[in-house]
Formats: sequence, C-alpha cells, structure tokens
Amino acid sequence: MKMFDPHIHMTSRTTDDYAAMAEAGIAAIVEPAFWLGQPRTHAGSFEDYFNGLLGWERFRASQFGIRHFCTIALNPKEANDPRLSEEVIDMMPRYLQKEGVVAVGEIGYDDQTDSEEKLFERQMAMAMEYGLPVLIHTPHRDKKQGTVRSIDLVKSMGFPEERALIDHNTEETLPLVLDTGCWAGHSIYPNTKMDEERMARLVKQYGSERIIINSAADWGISDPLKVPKTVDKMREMGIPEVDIETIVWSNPATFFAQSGNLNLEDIETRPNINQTELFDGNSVLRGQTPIVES
Amino acid sequence: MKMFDPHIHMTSRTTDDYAAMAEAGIAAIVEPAFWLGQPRTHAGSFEDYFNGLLGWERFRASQFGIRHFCTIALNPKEANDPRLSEEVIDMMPRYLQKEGVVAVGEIGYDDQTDSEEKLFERQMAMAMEYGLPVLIHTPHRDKKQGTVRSIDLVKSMGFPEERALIDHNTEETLPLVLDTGCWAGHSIYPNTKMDEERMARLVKQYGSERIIINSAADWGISDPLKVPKTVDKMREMGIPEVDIETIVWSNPATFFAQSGNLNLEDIETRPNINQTELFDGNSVLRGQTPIVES
Amino acid sequence: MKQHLHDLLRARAGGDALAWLEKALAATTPPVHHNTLLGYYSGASRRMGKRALNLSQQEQARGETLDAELALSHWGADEAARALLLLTLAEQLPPEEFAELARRCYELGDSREQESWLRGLGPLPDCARFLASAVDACRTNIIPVFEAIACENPYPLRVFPEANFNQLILKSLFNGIALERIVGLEARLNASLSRMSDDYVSEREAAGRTVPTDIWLVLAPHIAGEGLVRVHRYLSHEDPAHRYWAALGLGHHANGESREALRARAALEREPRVKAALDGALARMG
Amino acid sequence: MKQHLHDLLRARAGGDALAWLEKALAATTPPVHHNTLLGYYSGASRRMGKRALNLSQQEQARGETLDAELALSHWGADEAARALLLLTLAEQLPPEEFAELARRCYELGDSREQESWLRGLGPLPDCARFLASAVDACRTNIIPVFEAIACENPYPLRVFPEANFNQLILKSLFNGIALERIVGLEARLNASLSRMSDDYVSEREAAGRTVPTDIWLVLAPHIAGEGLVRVHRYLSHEDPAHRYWAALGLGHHANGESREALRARAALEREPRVKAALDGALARMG
Repeated sequence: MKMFDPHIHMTSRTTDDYAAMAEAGIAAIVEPAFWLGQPRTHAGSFEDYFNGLLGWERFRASQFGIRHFCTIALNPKEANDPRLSEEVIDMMPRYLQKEGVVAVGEIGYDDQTDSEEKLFERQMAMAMEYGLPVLIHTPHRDKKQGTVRSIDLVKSMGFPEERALIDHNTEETLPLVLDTGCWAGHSIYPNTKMDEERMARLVKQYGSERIIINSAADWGISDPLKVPKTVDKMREMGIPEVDIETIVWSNPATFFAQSGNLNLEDIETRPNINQTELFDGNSVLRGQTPIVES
Repeated sequence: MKMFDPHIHMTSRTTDDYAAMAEAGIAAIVEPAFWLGQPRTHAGSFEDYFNGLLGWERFRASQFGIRHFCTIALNPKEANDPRLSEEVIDMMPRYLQKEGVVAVGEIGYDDQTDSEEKLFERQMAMAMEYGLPVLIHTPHRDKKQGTVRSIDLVKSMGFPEERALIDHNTEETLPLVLDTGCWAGHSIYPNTKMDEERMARLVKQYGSERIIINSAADWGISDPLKVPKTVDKMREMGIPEVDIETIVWSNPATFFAQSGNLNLEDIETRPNINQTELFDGNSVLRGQTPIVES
Repeated sequence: MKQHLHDLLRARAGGDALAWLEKALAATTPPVHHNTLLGYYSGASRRMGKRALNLSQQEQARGETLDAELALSHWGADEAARALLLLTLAEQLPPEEFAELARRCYELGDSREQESWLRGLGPLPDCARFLASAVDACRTNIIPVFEAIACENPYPLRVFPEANFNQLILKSLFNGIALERIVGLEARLNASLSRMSDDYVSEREAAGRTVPTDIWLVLAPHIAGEGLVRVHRYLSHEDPAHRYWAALGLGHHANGESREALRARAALEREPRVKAALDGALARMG
Repeated sequence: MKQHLHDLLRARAGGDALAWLEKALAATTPPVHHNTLLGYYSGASRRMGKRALNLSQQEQARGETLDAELALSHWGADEAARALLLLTLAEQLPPEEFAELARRCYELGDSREQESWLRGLGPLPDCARFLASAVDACRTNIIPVFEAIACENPYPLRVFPEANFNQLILKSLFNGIALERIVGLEARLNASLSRMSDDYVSEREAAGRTVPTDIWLVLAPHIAGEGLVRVHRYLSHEDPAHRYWAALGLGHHANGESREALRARAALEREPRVKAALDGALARMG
C-alpha cells in the first residue's frame, strides 16, 4: 500500500531512514518547519533552515523515490523573542510562493502565551492571503485547553475549516476537532502520546473521515515507520482496507493538494530514482552501486 | 571493547544511532563542526550550530551514556564568502575557551582555493593561541595534493605536529602523513573511500602508531557503526588486540586530551545514565520506560 | 552575596585558579571588552573546576542570612565564579550594557554556562529584567538546564507570573521532576494550576497511562466537582505515594469539603507516612 | 535574447500564465520592491509550469544566432521566464542594485530556482560579476544544481578561471557525469587538469577501484612519464570505452610521443567506434 507520512522532520533523520521508509511503502512526505531541539537565536538560521527544507532535504528524499513537500512557519516554541519573530515573519512571504510549500505550519500554541497567540493569528492571516492550508501544532502541556483555543481562533478568524489540520490529537481532543470542519492529525510515537493500538481504536469509533496519522519522527526517540506500523495494526483489528487507504493516502494528499502545490495525479506515480550521478564524496550516495530506473 | 569514534556528525543522526553505538561499545565521540550538506548564508546560523554542538547534542549523547566532545571551526566548504567568514572567525575565540571543545576543526582544503588557504592558516594560528589541537580535513578531489599542501602548511607555520590530526587518509596519503609527526585519521565508509578490509591491511603494513579511524557518519549514506565493524575485521585478519585498542581508544583519547578538555581518567568510566526525568513530549525520550543507573 | 561568593572561592581554589579569577574580575573594569568577558565566563569550568562548594555549617549560616532560599552548597566552583563575575559586572557597568552582556552570557553559553547563569539569577540586582530569558530557558529540552531554573531556585517563586509558573510546574510533571524540588510551591498554588493538572490526569487516564503521584499537591487545592471526586478516589489508591500526595494536596483545599474523605481514609490508613499526612491535612482544616 | 525568450513564452503559455508574466515584468520598473520581485522569481514554476521549451527548427536557428552554446530547448518555461525577468531587471536597475537582487534570487532559491538562475547566467550583461556565486554552486551536493552550472552551460567555459574549471571537471568525474556534457571542454584542457586526473586514477587503482572511462580525455593531453605509460595501457583495456576515450585524449597530446602506441593499437582494434577514434587521433597529430 502506498503511504503518505504528512508530518516527519527528515532534517534530523538519516538516509537509512529514507531507505526503510521507501521499502515500507512511503511514497510522499510533508516536513513541517519546526524547531530543532534548541532555540535558534538568529533569523538567518531560519533562512538557512527553510532553504534546506526546499533544497537539500528535497533532493535527499528524491534519491529514494520519495516526494518531499514542506510547510513553512515560525513555530510557537521560538515565537517569544520579538526581534527574531519580526524578521522571520518578514521573510515568510518569499517562501510561501515556492512550489514545494504545501501549508503554513507548524503554527499554534506551546506555552499558550500572548506572543504565541499573536504570531499564530498573524500566520493564519498569511495563510489566507496566500491561499494555503495551515498545520496547527497542539501543545503537550495543557493540551485540551490549547486545542479548544486553536479551534476558537480558526472560527473567530473565519479561516476555512477544511484548510486547517489540527495535529497531535488524543482521545480527548479528537471529538472536539471532528465537531468542526477541520482535519485531525495524530502522531504515533514509540511508547507514548498516541500508539498504534489506541489509534486503531479511535478509527473504529470515529471512522476515517478527516482522520490523518503521522510519525512526527525527529531528533528524539521516534520511529519513521509508525505510519506503516499503524496500518498493520489497523488491519489486524479488522479496519477495512478502504478506510486505511483513506487515512494514510487520500486524506493527507487531499488536504495538502488544497495548496495548489501538490498535484494528486503526479504523486500517484513514484518519481524515477536516478542515483547514477552520485559518486561524490559529498553526496548522499558516496559511491555505492547506483540504483537506476528508466 | 570500549571504543572512541573521533569523527561523527551526530547532529544529522538519530537516537536509534546513539542507542546502537552505545550497545556496540562506543563510549566517547568527537563531533567536528562541518557543513550540513548545503551552504549556510548567515553567521548567525553558525552560532546556533555551535551552540547546538555544545548544548543539545551533548545532552542527547549523555542520555545514552556516551561522552560527547566537539571541535569548532569554519569548514573549508563554507570559507569562500568573505563577509560570512569574517563574522564566523570573530566569534570563534568565545567557543575555543569552552570546556567541551577539544580541537579547532574541521579546517583544511576543499577546492584548494586561496580563500580556503587563508582561513586554514588563520585558524591554525588560533589553535596555537588557544593551545588546541587541529583536525584537518583533506579534500575528496585532488586529495594527494591537498594532503601535501596541508602538511606543508603545518610545517611552515611551525605548528606542533603531534597536535595535528590529518583526516580521511587513503593508501597513498597515509605514508606521507606518517613521515611527519602528525596523526593520521581514516574515514570508513559503506562501499567507498576507505573500507574495513583495506583499513585492516593498512594497519598490518604500518602498525598502530598515530593511526586513528572514524565513521564520519552524517546526513549521507554512512554508518555510525563503522568503528566497531572495523574492529571486527581487524580481529578477523589477526591484528593483535593491543593494536586494535590503541587505534580505537588510546590514540584518539591521547590526541584530543592535548586540548586539556578531555580527561583521560574521566573517560575511562562511563557516565551514569539517568533517564528518569525524560517524560516530556519534547525531550529525546518521550515517556519510554526510563533506564536508571546508580 | 558578592563578598560571600568570593570568600567561598578563596577558601577552596588553588593558586592558579585564584590568579585566573582575579584576572577575570579585573576585566570587569570599564571599558569592558565584551568578547573577553564572554571568554572568561566560558573559561570558568576549565579554570575553577566543577566540584560542588559543599558549604561548612558556618558558611551555610552566613549564606542563609544573605538569601535563605539559595542552594549555594550545590553550586559548582565554576558556577560561583560565574555568579561572582556577573555581580561584579553589575556594579561596574551601566544597567543597559550590563543587561545586554549578561544576556549574551546566557545565549552563547553551553549547557553548564546556562545552568550557572540560571542558578545565579536571583542575587542579581533588578533580576526581574531577565524574566524573558528565564522563561525561555523553561522551553529547553536539556533537562539539566530546565532543572537549573525550575529546581532549588527561588527565582520562579519570586519573579514568574502565574501562567509561566504553572507551565513550569506542568513541565516538571511531564519530566518526572519531583515537585518537592520547586522552591516555594505552596505559596504559588492557584486555580488555573489545579484545572490544568486535572486536565492532564484526564488525558493520562483516557490514554490508559499512569499519573505522577505528586500531581495531587497542585491539583487538589482548587478543584471541585468530578475532579475532587477523583482526588478522593486516589486517596485510597493502592500506591501509598498517591495516598500521601492526595492527602497533602487536600490539606491545601480551599474549603472543608474533603474533611469527611480524609477522616474516613485516616481511620483505615496503615502506612505511617500517609497517616501523618492525613492527620496534618485535617489539622490544617481545623 | 530577451526578446527571443519573451517570444518563446508567448508562443507556449496560456492566458493566465501570460497575464502573470506581464505583471511580473511590470514589477521590474523602478522603484523595485525587492521582496515582490523575489516572490515573482519563486512563483514562476507554479505559474508558467516546468515543461521544456522544445524549440522548433526555426526557433532553434534564431537562438543560435544569439548564443550558439545555450541549450534553450532543454530549459523549462519557468526557467525561461526567470531568465527573462532577470534580463529585464538588468536593463531597469542600476548595476549594483541589480547584482544584489540577482544574488538574492540565487541565495534564497529552492533547487529549481537555483538551477534556472545558473542556466540563465550566460546571457546576463557583465555576467562575470556573478563568478563567485557560480563557483559556490559547484560546491553543492544537490546534483541537479551542480549539473545546471556544469552541463550544457557555456558559463564555465567563458568565465571560470583554470583552477575552478578543473575542480568542476573533477567533481563531474566523481559524480559520474559524462564529460561530453561540459561545454567547450577541449578548449580548456591544461597541464594541472592532467596531473589532477592522473592522481585520481592512482588513488582509485591503489584502492582497487574502477576508473571513469572518459577521464582519459582530460588526463592524456598533458601527461608524461608513468602517467603516459598508464594511458597507453588503458589504450588496450578490455573495456572499449576505455580504449575509445584513451584514443581521444591522446589525440590532444601536446607532442607526438603516443603516435607509435596509437598506430599499434589501431592495427589490432576491431571496434569501429574505437577504430575511428584512433584514426582521428593519428590524423590530429599529422
């Protein structure tokens, strides 16, 4: 089964991960701009990071036949330094017009401070201006309250609900999101947050409409194969194939296609891998026997 | 056997890698500052990168009982923008006084341009001023010439040869390095550059004195377990244990101890791992069952 | 405090280290070369060592007259030297220049430097001006850095607004950090914190996961309705740690609603530590 | 060239795309808002599409009168639009402002934008001022970006100093890029390049690895001594590709030292393509 991991931070992952993901059937990914484990102190770091998402990371993915898209934003964890946030916000319009960018994100709340809210709102407005969907991160701490506040902001701004994906849901927040027109993301983690079995139970209870799952793998203990592993668990628990495919392919594809930068027909076919050229000591493939497809 | 990987870019590797490395016996690592696959365009990006090496990455390693050291430098691949290089060089003294910094590096040649040479020389002078060793990257292209020029620079500056580690050697460059008082590093890569068997043959021919091996694992196809795998190959080919231990432990430890920031007695004992505190959705260990050692 | 730190270091450091320290302190005389100062701030770990100060009884007593809540005994020599350096700078520089340089010490610090900086915040003059950095430090994933601001540190108690203080408590719970380590927690209990903690317990229970046993200390005081029923349930939990902290938390409850539940439990309780907590809570209610 | 690109796009793009293009071109009238221009530069892929121009015979002929070495037929519509935008800007802005904005288009570009920029460098007025960026592009690991400057692009031939040109050739060899794709290679052969290539072959052989078959084209022309002996050895290699490129390279050899070796091989050679190369090389030597 062809799968889509709509939230994974490949910048912090290895080519071994890319190879394993491709092998497991993952054909397309979205890498949201987030933080890197430690706050950055310069806007220039964000520029280099965004350039990396749109250049180097996209190329790394292509070497394994995986289509790489990204979202661009100032994340809430780094939204509290006013000097830095102004500069980052100023550079965003340049990036929001690029073809690999399928949403504004991750935006949302972390500590639920006033400055987070201000930047959340400003970036929602930018998404409206550039006709892009938004990927909304919900906080780890005080999650339910953060989810309610996020939904309230979507509604009060008149943001089109079908273009908002509210992520990292749990048993308690999912029904709140499904009561709106927003999409509901779930991050499947090793041993914590949401796991495969709990996810499968939620699908049994709520169905597949507007339900999305992801691995959110990054620099922490996480697993880039959580989407395929959850597929296995859903099968084991008797969820129909059509629902599984909706959740791990059609839903994320349809959601991000709203950006105009993800073509549903294009992503149905895997891009050709051409690794013949990669013999350089500095390329991802350092002289390994190349895979060539015609 | 306790092992030291003296050249590995963990910023681009996962916690799965840390776990596998610790399991294989790797107890200490050096992460040299290098580039990230794509040139950075702002000095602020370097500041955030250096801070990451000394903060976040060191913490990640500690969670797996691995001691993390780093080297600081403006690498030759990014040494050609004069605006950027001046700013980065200006910030280096602040970092060279920090306790986790065991050398100036990676410095050296990439395209072997004049601006690379100028920055190579300036950073060698800084290493002399701050009493630090240097880690010298040799180029992929025109490697032999680049190695000869690097050795010439060490000699012409009167840099103490025992404090210079010339890296990425091959069959052709190793004898040139051993003819000096410098140390010779070797990067063991999957399928290319130096491999386990060729390395073992070099050890048979040249012995273990001033010989160092590393994985140089990073964002490309590379293998963070190349040091232990080369140990296996050396054993298989009958190299005495004492030589193996010299190469994968004493040599790198002795070399970097010259910085004054790596204590040979300290690193003999593995640091206690205390993972009990790591339940945060944002820490490396997201609620996994903690490992506790007393 | 400056004098005290200086004396503590003089009583411990060797000649080379002290000579280095005096050189560093001399560099605080204006005009101050910022990069030089940043170098000294970094160099402290290497030059002064990281051994804990381990105060004598007399030193401890003197420290307590200066600031009873500062855990100086656990500070490393390098950390004391860094705090001394900043205190000296604060006297020498105009306030704005000092604040700017102090912030750079934090921003450019490795973990140990950041920990030192956070531990040393309280004694700085007008320390509230560094609130933004201290709050930012709470976002870190580097647990020792988080602990440096959250644990055994009076700064959050004295300076953090309620919302930031509550986030700090919640993050401590997430990270398995014992709430006992937070200075002055009982003085900062509030209704929002009870509500947030209660939501967290609901989330954990819905996910079929365990709950930190000491959460009741911050959850119980301002809870009502179903939340209070749940605390009463944990008051009879098979894990005595739950019973202990539930009793302690209920002792801070704003009204007497829990008196019956505490009495009923006290009649059954066999564990001496829990029994004492139950009795203590009942006594608080009068 | 500007007019030509504009005509090519008009002949291909739909109404919406053309309307967008005219708006983008109108934005080049001073005072130019740089961020707006950067937005247009990015937007070209989405608005104009990425289909290759595929020139008609007539269009091809016209293009060749303007620049015989530019591979316009392979450019995407977005790339032509980007080149047109920069050419128009160059006419509208003072040189320094233009250069600064053009550089930002490169630095902030995603891979496709950077590729477009590099391919479009040659036609820009005073294009040598962008040498530093073009050389920097050669450091990339993103192979399509490297190919955009190295392959089917006359810019390195015309502007790169010898050292940079040689690095470009070596990197092409490392990356398995056919040297035939480098425009004007035969005009830029040099002694350093032969020496560097010879060292590379030595390194590969010492490591027990294969050697790129077309390396002889750049290695042979200025080689002597053992290096020349090695070329002669590969002139009889079992792989006809080695024999072919060795013959071609020796045809460019500065002196006649190889005449005997070429004749001897020509007498034995059965492969028509290699035979033709041997005969050609001998003919060049006269």
